[in-house]
Amino acid sequence: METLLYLLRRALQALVVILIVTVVVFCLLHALPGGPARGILGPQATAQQIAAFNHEQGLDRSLPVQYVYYLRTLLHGDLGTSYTLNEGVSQLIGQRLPKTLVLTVLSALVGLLLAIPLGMWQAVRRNKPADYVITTLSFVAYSTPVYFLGLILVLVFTQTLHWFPSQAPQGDTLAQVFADPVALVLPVVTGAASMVAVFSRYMRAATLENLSEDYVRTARAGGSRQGAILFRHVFRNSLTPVIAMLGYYVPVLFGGALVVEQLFNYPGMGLLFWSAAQSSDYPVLLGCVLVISVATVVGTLLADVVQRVVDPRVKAGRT
Amino acid sequence: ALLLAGCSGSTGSSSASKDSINYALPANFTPNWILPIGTAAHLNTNNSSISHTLWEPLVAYDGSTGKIGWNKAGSIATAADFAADNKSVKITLGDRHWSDGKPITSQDVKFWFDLIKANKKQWAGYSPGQAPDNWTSLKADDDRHVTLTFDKAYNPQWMLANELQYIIPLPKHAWDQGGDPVKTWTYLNNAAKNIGGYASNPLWKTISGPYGVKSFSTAGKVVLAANKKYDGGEKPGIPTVNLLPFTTTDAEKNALRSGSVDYGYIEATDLDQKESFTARGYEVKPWSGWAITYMPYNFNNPSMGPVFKQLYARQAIQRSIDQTTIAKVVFSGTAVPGYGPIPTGQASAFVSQTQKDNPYPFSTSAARALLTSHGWSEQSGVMTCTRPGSGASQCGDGVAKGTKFQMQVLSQSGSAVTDNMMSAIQSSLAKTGIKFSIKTAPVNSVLSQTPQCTASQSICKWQLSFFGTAGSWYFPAFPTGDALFQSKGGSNFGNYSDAKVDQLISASTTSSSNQAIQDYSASLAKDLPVIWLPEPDYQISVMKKGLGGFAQDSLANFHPAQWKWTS
Amino acid sequence: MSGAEKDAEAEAAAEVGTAAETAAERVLEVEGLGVTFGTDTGDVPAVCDIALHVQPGETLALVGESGSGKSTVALAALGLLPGNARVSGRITVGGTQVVGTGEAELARLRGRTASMVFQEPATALDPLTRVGAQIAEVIRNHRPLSRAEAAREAVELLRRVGIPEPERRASAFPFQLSGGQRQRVVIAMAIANSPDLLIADEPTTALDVTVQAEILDLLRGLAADYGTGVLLVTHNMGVVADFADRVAVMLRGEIVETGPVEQVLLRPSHEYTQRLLAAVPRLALSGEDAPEREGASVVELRDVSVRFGRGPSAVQALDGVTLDVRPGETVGLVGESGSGKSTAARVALGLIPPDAGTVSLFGTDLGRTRGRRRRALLSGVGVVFQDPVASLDARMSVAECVAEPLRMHRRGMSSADRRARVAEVLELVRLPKELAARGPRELSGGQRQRVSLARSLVLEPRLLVADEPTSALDVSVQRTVLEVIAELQRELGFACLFVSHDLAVVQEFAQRVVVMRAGRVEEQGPTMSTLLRPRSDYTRRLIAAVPVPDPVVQRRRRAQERTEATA
Amino acid sequence: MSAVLQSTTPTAEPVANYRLSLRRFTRNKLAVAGLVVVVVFLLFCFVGPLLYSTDQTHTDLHQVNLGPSGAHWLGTDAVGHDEVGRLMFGGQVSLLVGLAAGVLATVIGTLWGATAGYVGGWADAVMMRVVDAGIAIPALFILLVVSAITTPDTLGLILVLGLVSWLVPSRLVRAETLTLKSRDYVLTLRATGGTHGRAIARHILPNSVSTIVVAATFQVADAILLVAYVSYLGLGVQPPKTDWGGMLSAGLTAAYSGRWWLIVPPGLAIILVVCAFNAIGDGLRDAFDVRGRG
Ligand SMILES: Nc1ncnc2c1ncn2[C@@H]1O[C@H](COP(=O)(O)OP(=O)(O)OP(=O)(O)O)[C@@H](O)[C@H]1O
Ligand SMILES: Nc1ncnc2c1ncn2[C@@H]1O[C@H](COP(=O)(O)OP(=O)(O)OP(=O)(O)O)[C@@H](O)[C@H]1O
Ligand SMILES: [Mg+2]
Ligand SMILES: [Mg+2]
Repeated sequence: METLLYLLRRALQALVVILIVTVVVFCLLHALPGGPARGILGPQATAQQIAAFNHEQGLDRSLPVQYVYYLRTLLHGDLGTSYTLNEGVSQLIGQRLPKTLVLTVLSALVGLLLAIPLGMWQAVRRNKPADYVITTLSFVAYSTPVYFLGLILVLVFTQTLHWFPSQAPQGDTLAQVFADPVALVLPVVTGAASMVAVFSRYMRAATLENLSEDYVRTARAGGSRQGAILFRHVFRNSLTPVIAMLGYYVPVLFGGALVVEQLFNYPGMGLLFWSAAQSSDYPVLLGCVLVISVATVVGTLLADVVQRVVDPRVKAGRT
Repeated sequence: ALLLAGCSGSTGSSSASKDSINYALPANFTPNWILPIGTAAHLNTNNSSISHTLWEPLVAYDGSTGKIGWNKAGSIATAADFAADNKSVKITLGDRHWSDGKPITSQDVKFWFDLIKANKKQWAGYSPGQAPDNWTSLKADDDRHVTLTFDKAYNPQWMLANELQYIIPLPKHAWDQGGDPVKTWTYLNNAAKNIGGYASNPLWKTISGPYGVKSFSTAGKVVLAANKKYDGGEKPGIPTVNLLPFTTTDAEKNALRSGSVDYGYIEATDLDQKESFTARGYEVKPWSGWAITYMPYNFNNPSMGPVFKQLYARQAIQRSIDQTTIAKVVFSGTAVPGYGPIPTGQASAFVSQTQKDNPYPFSTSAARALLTSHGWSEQSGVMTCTRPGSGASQCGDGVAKGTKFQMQVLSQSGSAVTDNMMSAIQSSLAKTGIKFSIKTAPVNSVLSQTPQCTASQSICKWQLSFFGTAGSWYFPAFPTGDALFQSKGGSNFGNYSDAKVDQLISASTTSSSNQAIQDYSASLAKDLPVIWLPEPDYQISVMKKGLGGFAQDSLANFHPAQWKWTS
Repeated sequence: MSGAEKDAEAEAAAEVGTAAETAAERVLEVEGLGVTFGTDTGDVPAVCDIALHVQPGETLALVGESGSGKSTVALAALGLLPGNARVSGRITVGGTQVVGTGEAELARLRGRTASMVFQEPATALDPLTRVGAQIAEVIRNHRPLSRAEAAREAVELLRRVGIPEPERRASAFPFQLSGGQRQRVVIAMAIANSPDLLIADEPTTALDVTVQAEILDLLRGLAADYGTGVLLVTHNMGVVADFADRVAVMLRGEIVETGPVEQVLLRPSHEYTQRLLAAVPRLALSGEDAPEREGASVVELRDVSVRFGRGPSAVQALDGVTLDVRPGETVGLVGESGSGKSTAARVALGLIPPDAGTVSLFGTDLGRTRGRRRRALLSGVGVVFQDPVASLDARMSVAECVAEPLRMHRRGMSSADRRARVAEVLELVRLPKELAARGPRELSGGQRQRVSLARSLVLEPRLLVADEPTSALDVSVQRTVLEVIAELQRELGFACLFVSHDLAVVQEFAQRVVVMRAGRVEEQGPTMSTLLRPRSDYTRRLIAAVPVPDPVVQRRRRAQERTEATA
Repeated sequence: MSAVLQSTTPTAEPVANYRLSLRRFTRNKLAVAGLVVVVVFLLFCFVGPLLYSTDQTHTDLHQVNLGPSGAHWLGTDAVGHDEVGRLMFGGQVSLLVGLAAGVLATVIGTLWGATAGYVGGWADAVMMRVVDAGIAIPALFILLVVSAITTPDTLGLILVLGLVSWLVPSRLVRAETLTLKSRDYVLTLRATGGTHGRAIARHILPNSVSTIVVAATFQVADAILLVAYVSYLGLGVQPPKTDWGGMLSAGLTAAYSGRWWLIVPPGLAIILVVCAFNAIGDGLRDAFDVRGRG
């Protein structure tokens, strides 16, 4: 009951956030000079064609009317139709999002699976050479622009060593994508690099903090070995703050996906977003922003919920 | 080695067997339309290339034979006989059949004609006053002959090249919805909005061209399979054609390097790696386009419009641009200097000697002299009008005292070559004393931000616009300037207006001699309605050795049926 | 390890010889122990040349001033000192040398041969692991039991330490238990493997007296039943008297006196021990009520209710509390932990707005005054909060902290005057002048609390709200400080709301006492009559639980209680 | 791209003794190295051009794509700019924009977060929903729109980057303020008649300084990275100006032509400087953090 109420309240907040997002995005889009018609119809288009286009897309109506109209269709689950791609935005996102999710979820998983043990290990070996080396490496991984890192990986592993193909799996369905795990390696590694850097730092800090907690001393006084203490106690206690950060990392993951998709010829949502921006395809742009926002909001919400599950204190409101 | 084999299998390996070919579509383009009729948003070059391989045009007037002309092998018509008064044409259809075995008849031509007449506003090719407005009627003389009548006499070459080329016989027996062209149009367009149905919908199975759709993924990969029932002159050379989409040119180049593309492209900046591609079994073949490249002036811009209106000022700008060096260095030789409104990448009978000779050769000192002799003097690096007035040695009408010669271009983003060219132009203009600032935006955004406007509109702040990374303007076969440079022309973004030019343009479409268009070429080469810039190749193609037997169509269409594995 | 095995081991040890025999008899043997902490600011020698021992079944109490090194000795015994500690000397636990032994071997020792109970029950347990599992972990660290067996045994241990419904509580998380229950869990962990030695570092300071008594009973039972030797660190002489067989007194890192409990507590030989004992507040057994004070209430709470949180997890911290403080009078607010004492004090200060009821300060309704008037009103208030660490801004020096109220309310004061006033007040609370320039972090807990007190007195308040102002002080310093407050009060005549859980202190310093329980006022009235003749059971229990620092009296009292309980 | 290497928990009690913090900072080798790197790059970019002067406003199409030589230590780029000079010139923009945008983001974030945290209640809820919405809108989108509306000159870039990256610091500062405002010393001040202004000025701001300073260094690192990213997407500063990100992404086209001097120097510059700021931030956090003793 309590949990339900909490979820309701959080969901309501999330709705408010998403509403703010739609208003801001809508206003920003329509603040763009020129309107999309000429860009989409090309230099050869005539004035008549432009007028027809604007009328057909409702762009000749006033902004609030358009917004209300947009919200109404949104409530019906309809995100509109792309100006350029001859498809509904929902279909487009339906095709592209799973591919991006494969990439981001895999990157996040790989990133976390590496970052968590690395961070803990660093904390245990604090200020030893190993700690310095990993810290330096994670700074470098974080500081390398994704596109630069991707290029280096492509140069080394596809053009010189020929270990991996230069393109991500080209299949349309997820089954096809997963059928080619070798091709997924480079894109996932590229996406995971900064994730490893960031989260190993988080984990290191959290572990250090927990190692100085009293309960560690209690466990030691009870005869528990260092390893057991780390895995039974410190690990779980350090994980909660890291989980809390994951939700806020969603937009970053999507941002990274854009570059990875470009580099590895993997047409996912990031790319859809980018090309929609390039071609002033408002409905697609709005749809993508909406999806990313919802993903972020849901991500933070999930992170909260997971935290409640992992950490019983949160539920009782005593942290 | 095992691993390697696994990898290349995954990326769609190059066609080792000669039964198929992998063709790289332009970066960031996904095919999404096959219906030969539709709106401008749908019928871009690449979509219509695909659609033309499914439904053969009546008159294929293009550059696929090596020079621009009528490719009869790829056309359904075998002859087009103009009446002596040039007011009508009688077209003869070949003995051809739809893939379902039914003959292609004059009714199928009329079907297209009626559809376009009734729905011209939505049609991609429509421009008021031109086809189908200037076609008064189409009459089916018999099953194999139609007569098309015009509202007045036209230059037959122009009519063939720029208007008749639109006509595509469509399978009336399969597509017609009870004889109502409006309903039929809507029905067909709605059906075409379902990309998923392109490979399965029976509508799209009745074709006249060399290929049919085998699969058409929403992510952009298209597989074409040879049409076994094709009875035209352009027999498909390769049974399966894979059209591959790429997110970026970099991704495409990586695919080329790994050999998974048979027919792709690189950028001008990559030409110094030509050897590495030839070493991998490729040939590098520039694909020149039938296009001109330029930067329109906004003559209605409140601050710089009056300056742009001065011919001497335009001359000074033009003389500050070193097209030869830019073409050689920035474009690595993949562009030719352009001095007027007629493409010069290909030899043609349309270009005037004046344009070829470049009336305004590069010289920043000459440019400076032009300005200083017209009342400008340099103040802290920027030319400033010190002698306003309309006299011969004054700045000219509407140019206020103290006006600084500084202008901004809104330039297409995403191309290193374009960026470098703009930097070079900026640098040489600065030497003349003209401040040139650059703002970049995606090409669509450039186009929507640099529309025709009047001085009082807020959108009229743009001064110069550039959207020509791959050429600003692709002409149909006959390079008239009606949309570009005619007063009120639909794509005359900067509102250039000159009565004499207007006259020359309409003469070029109606007179049957080439003199009119040459005059037009000379006149605009001298009057500088825009800043002329080097004309880049459409693309620098990279093809597997052994692929050949065809010419790259300078109208920027591709014709898969002509591709052959020769070895 | 079973009891039989243990016996075998003891026998084996006994066979070695007499020297080993004494070692085996002594579960803890410390000789020449020295510990130095390396810190940023240099080395801190914490203890030096300590020698002590504990025999089976015996309890050794370690007492002494705060910071004298008691905890350091306790931690050193189990090798649990933090990484920056350097240890010298010899520590033998159950025959094993501790100093210089590796973690792995120490882990075998800890929790089986010797175990430890820590002071702070709130943080001593892993917040995310169920308490049953934490106990089971200790069991399984040393005995080859299955998960289920260990869990069953954990429940048994919880029952033994007196936790009601142990089956259910075993699956509770630490935060779901009260402080006392948590401490019992820690004890359960400590006795899980029936250790020979139990080290308890202030096991009851965080608990209120009633819980404290129960925990001590529990430990006593263990020592009696299993022959466990106990090293008890505490500052509470009552506990020592109640519980210890022998006492060691520490001062500045050294042991200044050891001996049997009767000897040390009743006939102390060292000067420090004498001073310490003299300062211990004792509950008087007779006395007169102070006369009722006249005058309007300085602060008055009427039917105040405060609720924290919403929904089912809400806490009713105050429930219809009514109390007042008159000029010149000290009202003692007592009650068990969590009964709402601090909350009441905060409501009186206007820091927590009551959900129901009214608060008036100096006759004005605090809820209705705002801005300057409110500030003026509040300038007559001095505050000392419970937590000395959180009460001072670590960024300010002691002098700045104390001067802050002057800066706020005596704007006109010259800085020289201000300095003089600060020095004067520091002197009052017996803080040396040198401390003025230090930061709060560089002070001991007791010193910090006195800085807080100085700050509250600097403006000569009309009301002093002091929430446990002496909780971190040794009894000797506590006495000094409390006498200062009493003296100032006589001089300045301010009213004082004095929150404390120490009934003896309240009895000595307050004229009236308010007893709180679970957010309600259980009873209130003049100090002596209330505490000597309590009307409610609750108050009676509180008083009964206060231990007396006299082993003889304390033993008699306990015997009396037992007979009462059985009767 | 606006991720941060920031601790999830704000730094705890600040230390009064700055010398102590300095000592602890200098003990962190990476942080000291970071500081040295930053200083070296600042000198290189802002003092370097005085010693090694090159023409960065005019192109020279006759000197393009030259390899390193005595005349051009790191060769020339595709329009004939000397690469060393370009590195200095681009570094000025990258460093300036990074520093200014980082500081701007921190200032906005601090004000917003401190206000929300201190005022609390409704204002806090509303302000934090705005932050949530801000985090949920992809920064890329805002960058695209803004760059379409105005020309991103240096100042514009600073403003835009500052405006998209103040969210994380604002959350940090709010959390900090929330704990600080319920500290007993703030309560004491209020219970004895202190004003809100005094509480903020004397206690809350000084005590969140470590959080803010640490946030600022990470923010600067992020901003430099963001400038590079923005340039890669073609939204960066326009010629003749450039920045490291622009140089790098322009250079990437030459990756297969073996012209490493167009890629490695700007790439290394970005990585080194961003690493350096991260290391400094890390060092500062250790220096301010009292738990990090020993
Ligand atoms: N980790 C540490 N680093 C530096 N100094 C320390 C450390 N732990 C304790 N000390 C110092 O060692 C001395 C002894 O501390 P210890 O905790 O043993 O005192 P204590 O007798 O238990 O005091 P209390 O009664 O206040 O608990 C103190 O001066 C303390 O400041
Ligand atoms: N801010 C708060 N939010 C929620 N609950 C609170 C808060 N402050 C106090 N409480 C709860 O209110 C009750 C009364 O707390 P209060 O601090 O007044 O107790 P106390 O008598 O001072 O105890 P102690 O002797 O331990 O200091 C407790 O149950 C406590 O947990
Ligand atoms: Mg202690
Ligand atoms: Mg309290």
